[in-house]
Amino acid sequence: ADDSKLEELKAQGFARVAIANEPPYTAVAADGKVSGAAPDVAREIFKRLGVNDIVASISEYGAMIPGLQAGRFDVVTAGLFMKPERCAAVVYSEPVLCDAEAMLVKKGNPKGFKSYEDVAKDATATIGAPGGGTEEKLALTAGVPRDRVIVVPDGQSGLKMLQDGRIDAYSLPVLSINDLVKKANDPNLEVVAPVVGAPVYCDGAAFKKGDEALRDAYDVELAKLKESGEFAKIIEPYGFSAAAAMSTSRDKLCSAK
Amino acid sequence: MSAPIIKIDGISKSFGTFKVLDGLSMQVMPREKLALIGPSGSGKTTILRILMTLERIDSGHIQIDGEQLYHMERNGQLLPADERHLARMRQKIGMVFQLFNLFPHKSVIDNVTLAPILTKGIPRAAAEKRAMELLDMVGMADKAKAMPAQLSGGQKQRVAIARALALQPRIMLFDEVTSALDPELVEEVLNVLWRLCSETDMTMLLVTHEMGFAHDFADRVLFFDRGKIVEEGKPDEIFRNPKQERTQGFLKKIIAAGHRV
Amino acid sequence: MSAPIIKIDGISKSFGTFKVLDGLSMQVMPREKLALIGPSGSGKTTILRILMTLERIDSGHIQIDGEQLYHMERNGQLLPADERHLARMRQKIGMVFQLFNLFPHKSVIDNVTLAPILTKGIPRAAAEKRAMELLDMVGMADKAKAMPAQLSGGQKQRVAIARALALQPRIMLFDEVTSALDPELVEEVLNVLWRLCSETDMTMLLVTHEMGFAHDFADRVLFFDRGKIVEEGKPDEIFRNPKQERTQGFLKKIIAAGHRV
Amino acid sequence: MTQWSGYFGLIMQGALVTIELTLMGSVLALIMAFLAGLGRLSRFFAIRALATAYIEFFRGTSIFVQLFWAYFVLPFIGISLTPLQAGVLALGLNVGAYAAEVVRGAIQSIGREQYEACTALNLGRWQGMRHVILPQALLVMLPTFGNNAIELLKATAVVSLISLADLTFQAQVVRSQTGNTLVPFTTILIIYFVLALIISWGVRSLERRMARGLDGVRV
Amino acid sequence: MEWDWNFVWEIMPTLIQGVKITILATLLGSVLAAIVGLAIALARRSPNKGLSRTVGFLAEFIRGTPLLVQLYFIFYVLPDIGILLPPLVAGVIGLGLHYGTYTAEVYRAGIENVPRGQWEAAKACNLNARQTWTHIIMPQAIPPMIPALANYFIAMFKETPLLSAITVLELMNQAKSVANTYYRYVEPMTLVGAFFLVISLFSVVLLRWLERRYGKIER
Ligand SMILES: Nc1ncnc2c1ncn2[C@@H]1O[C@H](COP(=O)(O)OP(=O)(O)OP(=O)(O)O)[C@@H](O)[C@H]1O
Ligand SMILES: Nc1ncnc2c1ncn2[C@@H]1O[C@H](COP(=O)(O)OP(=O)(O)OP(=O)(O)O)[C@@H](O)[C@H]1O
Ligand SMILES: [Mg+2]
Ligand SMILES: [Mg+2]
Repeated sequence: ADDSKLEELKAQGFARVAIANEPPYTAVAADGKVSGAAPDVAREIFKRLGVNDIVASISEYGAMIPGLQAGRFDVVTAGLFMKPERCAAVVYSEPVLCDAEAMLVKKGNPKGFKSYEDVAKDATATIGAPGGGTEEKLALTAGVPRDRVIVVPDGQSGLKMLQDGRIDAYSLPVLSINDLVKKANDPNLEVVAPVVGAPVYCDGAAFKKGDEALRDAYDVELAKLKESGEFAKIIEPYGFSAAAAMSTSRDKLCSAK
Repeated sequence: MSAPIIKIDGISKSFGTFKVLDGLSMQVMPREKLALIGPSGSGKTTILRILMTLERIDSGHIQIDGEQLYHMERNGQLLPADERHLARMRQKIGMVFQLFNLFPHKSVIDNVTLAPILTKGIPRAAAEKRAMELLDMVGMADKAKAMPAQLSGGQKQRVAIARALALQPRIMLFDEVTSALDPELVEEVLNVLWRLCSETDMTMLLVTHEMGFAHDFADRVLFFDRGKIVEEGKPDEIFRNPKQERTQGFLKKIIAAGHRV
Repeated sequence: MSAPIIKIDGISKSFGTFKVLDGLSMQVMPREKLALIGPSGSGKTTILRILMTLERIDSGHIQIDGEQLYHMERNGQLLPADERHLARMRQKIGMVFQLFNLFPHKSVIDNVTLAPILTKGIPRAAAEKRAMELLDMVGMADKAKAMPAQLSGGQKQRVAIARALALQPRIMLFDEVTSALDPELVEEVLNVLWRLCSETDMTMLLVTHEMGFAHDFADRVLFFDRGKIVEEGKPDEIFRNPKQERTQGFLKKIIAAGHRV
Repeated sequence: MTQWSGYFGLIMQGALVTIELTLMGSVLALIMAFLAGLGRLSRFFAIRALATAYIEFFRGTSIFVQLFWAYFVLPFIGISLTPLQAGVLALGLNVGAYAAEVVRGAIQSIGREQYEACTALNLGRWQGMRHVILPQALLVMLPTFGNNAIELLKATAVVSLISLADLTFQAQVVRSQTGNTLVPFTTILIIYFVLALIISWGVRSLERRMARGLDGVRV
Repeated sequence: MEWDWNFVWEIMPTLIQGVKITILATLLGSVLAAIVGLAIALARRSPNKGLSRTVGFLAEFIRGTPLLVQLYFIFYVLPDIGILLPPLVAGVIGLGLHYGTYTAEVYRAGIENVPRGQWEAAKACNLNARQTWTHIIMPQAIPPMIPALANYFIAMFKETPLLSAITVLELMNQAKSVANTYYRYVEPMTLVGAFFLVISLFSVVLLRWLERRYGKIER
């Protein structure tokens, strides 16, 4: 019964993939075609597994794991970083995209933020982060009270809120922040990267519990891809480092405290 | 002498705590033309509505044409009538309302043919032929295609009469069929009633405030007050020589208010 | 002989393309009781509404008590009346409506006192005393605390009359004040009108279908048709011996419809 | 900024999804409205209770909760719907509950005298309903149905929250891809408004056609 | 996925935080909608054609487009022209404006439902415009409006989850946040649904009472 999921996907001809609306992890071209580092890797691996195509649907971070559990997607490839709680909720492939955390602040970093703890210490400071994302949890664990962690629906909203002075910092992975800043083209912004004390995270393709066989097959192809150097060719144009992904492993990330 | 076509036996009817009819009995003979008069609120409309099964009675019995109206016999027992029994009894009775109650979304001819087609399964062509005859009789043949909204009150009422006649009931009930009309339009409808009255052998019950018409039209007049028959008799007796004080008072008021008797 | 209290001079009034009044002229003397009769749609209501300033006129002039109603003089020029001028003129005129138009959220006595208190600044106590006299006159003193919804049609109409009288207008307009009432209730209101007519020296204009009443009540009767005065004269002349064919036809129809003349 | 035309295409795709949702949702809502509206007038207690429960439940819980439920919770009891199905289901059932009250109100607004005329003409219950009451009630319902359809159109924006690529969702995508907020949002506001205008225009002309003859000139 | 009561109790305090914001937003939104509606209704009655047409068009536009998109607009676009509103304020303004276009209709209908005869009787009694409004029209127009207004306020209450899109931590947002933290959707969403249902059922009772108390004026 273990291989049945892959057979199912093959028969169906495509895999349903959840992605986030967050460049450069994912990108939607003007013609509506989905690209970006995560879907590109997934597309390649599924092709090698004999599943010709992926059908990507954009989803909120918070909705990804429930959606996976509810059988809405076959896999999440969205920059959903591996963390012990998540490893308990889903089954991950080996690491794919790695990134450190960054904070977007006003020019000159007026409040001098270096870490989430700095935000916690300043009683008037607010920080924006995606709901259900890693950054929200990091901020909360660092001691920022709930009412100063603003749940922001997406990157553009976060950027806008920072520009408008509604929040003092907006936190996302480094590459996401860089992409935002590039598009915004606003000289009054500054990136703090990486955030001190925040670990480097890697995401992996996340599968539903019970789909371990599919995950194992995925890992095999992912390893081949990494070895052949094609992996780097796919992700590096987006700014990600292949070396970082290859220097760590799922076991390490999932057992990190 | 033949048997009465309507036989009302000690019926009572209350609305909430208000007793409208209290043990009323009366009989109507086939082909009789009966006028019901009396002050407002005396229960005239209620009687017609009960005969049309628009209201239930609380107690008593009604026989139409020898059959129980609100009861039916099953294995020798008298049970409350079910909808099927009522529907069958209703075939014998037609009613024309004070406010016409035409179907506003149907043309004149469709108003007249709807019930025959649906309830008697008469083919449309035959139903329309018959409807045109009836509309002709009430002087409305040229308006067959008109919608009710395009008619005057008197015209509407004449269509309503044709509609009720289309089902060929043995008994026709008319409830103040002229009182919602402008004085000038009343005449149209009264003319139709005159013809009907002289040309058919239907039994007719007519509630009216038109004392002059009641006088000339009716074989017998019933004067009602508070759900009771106070006086009854030939029109001449009632209008020229009322015996009861209540009747005298009523007629005097009506005259004072400008109505001709 | 004194000057007319109402002087209507060639007024015209259209609704859309439909001309209701076309160059109508007429005069009313102080203390005169005038009955306006005529078929439905002939413009009777419209005249009263124009006098009450509920409709504007398109052209012509109206003088009330020697003063222009719809115009006012400023530095020798005749300008269209402004709201202040109209309000002042309205003090001379009261109107009773066919459908009573009582204020449903106010008790009977409040209906009567509202306008005197608000528009004339009469203290409440004095206003209520006077209101009770008026209600007594119309036989409604015992219902002073009732709400309009608790009254019968005839009672409502009597309150409406008291309300109009409370402002002590010099001219009273009555628009078919009995036609919305049941025949038996008509009497109540006609009785009040009789008293009013004999006891006050107000000028009264009355639109009515009660020919008998118009006959006995009016000093003069105007017969209208299509916005024109077809015939006018003493009640006896008009009702017993109408000269115009149109008047004859109208009266015949009314009689046929069961109304006494 | 040469890509605007491409992104505009994306928004038009979203508009198609929105129209699709509105149409299918309206059909479902219409069916539910008549089922539940007539159900509430039924002679049978069980049917009345069922219809009332449906109406109160779907009017009572917010459309959001219904949507999230249809999308995230139903799969746990074995019913897995595509986002489109979940959207149509939630919108249709929700708006249907409101429209059911419109159906009931319209039927009840037809005067008692029309029912009595039916009885006097010996029409059966269903015959009277079918030929006399409903045709008149339909005209009463129509304007409110138009408003309901516009409510439904507006509610489709909510489905963007369950990742259905409707107008609002596509505007969000365009916004994060281009970094521009004003243009995509203004565009979709106008598109929504035009769609709403089309609905109300359609309903009005339907109404005019149906009302023909009902208030003709008195001759 | 099973229902977990322990989890329910654990998240209850957080959800109650959200309930408070939800109720606050509804109350403030209702007050604003009542005022905005009156302003729109009066502007539309204005003899100044320019004013009444412009306001009429704007109201139509707001009513024809989704509240969600309007909220995005108020929150993310207005700052570009220097209007920076805190999330809750932006939300309340969105709700107030949107529902103001509905309450305007209620006011209009309420005023128009006072029979023409009442205006005429007031004139025949020689009351001036202000006296007519305060003593005759308003006392008759307002009571029947109350149930209709309450109806819209309840509808608004059910739309407050939209405020989550502009970072207001109302009930729905709290529930999502909880769900995201624990990766459990069933309990929080069901609780939110139950909460809305309970309040709605109460409000139905309240509405029926209001309708009985104020719905009809006896004439
Ligand atoms: N559905 C009802 N509910 C309560 N009371 C009613 C109802 N129908 C009639 N009544 C009351 O019953 C009494 C008799 O009414 P009915 O209509 O039979 O009188 P009527 O003789 O026809 O009077 P009218 O000449 O005014 O038509 C009246 O007092 C009336 O108020
Ligand atoms: N507001 C209005 N708009 C259009 N037409 C009107 C309006 N008011 C009155 N009319 C028309 O003006 C004509 C005269 O109306 P008016 O009410 O003065 O007649 P009337 O003599 O009082 O008739 P009735 O005896 O039926 O009351 C009628 O044809 C009527 O349809
Ligand atoms: Mg009656
Ligand atoms: Mg008139």
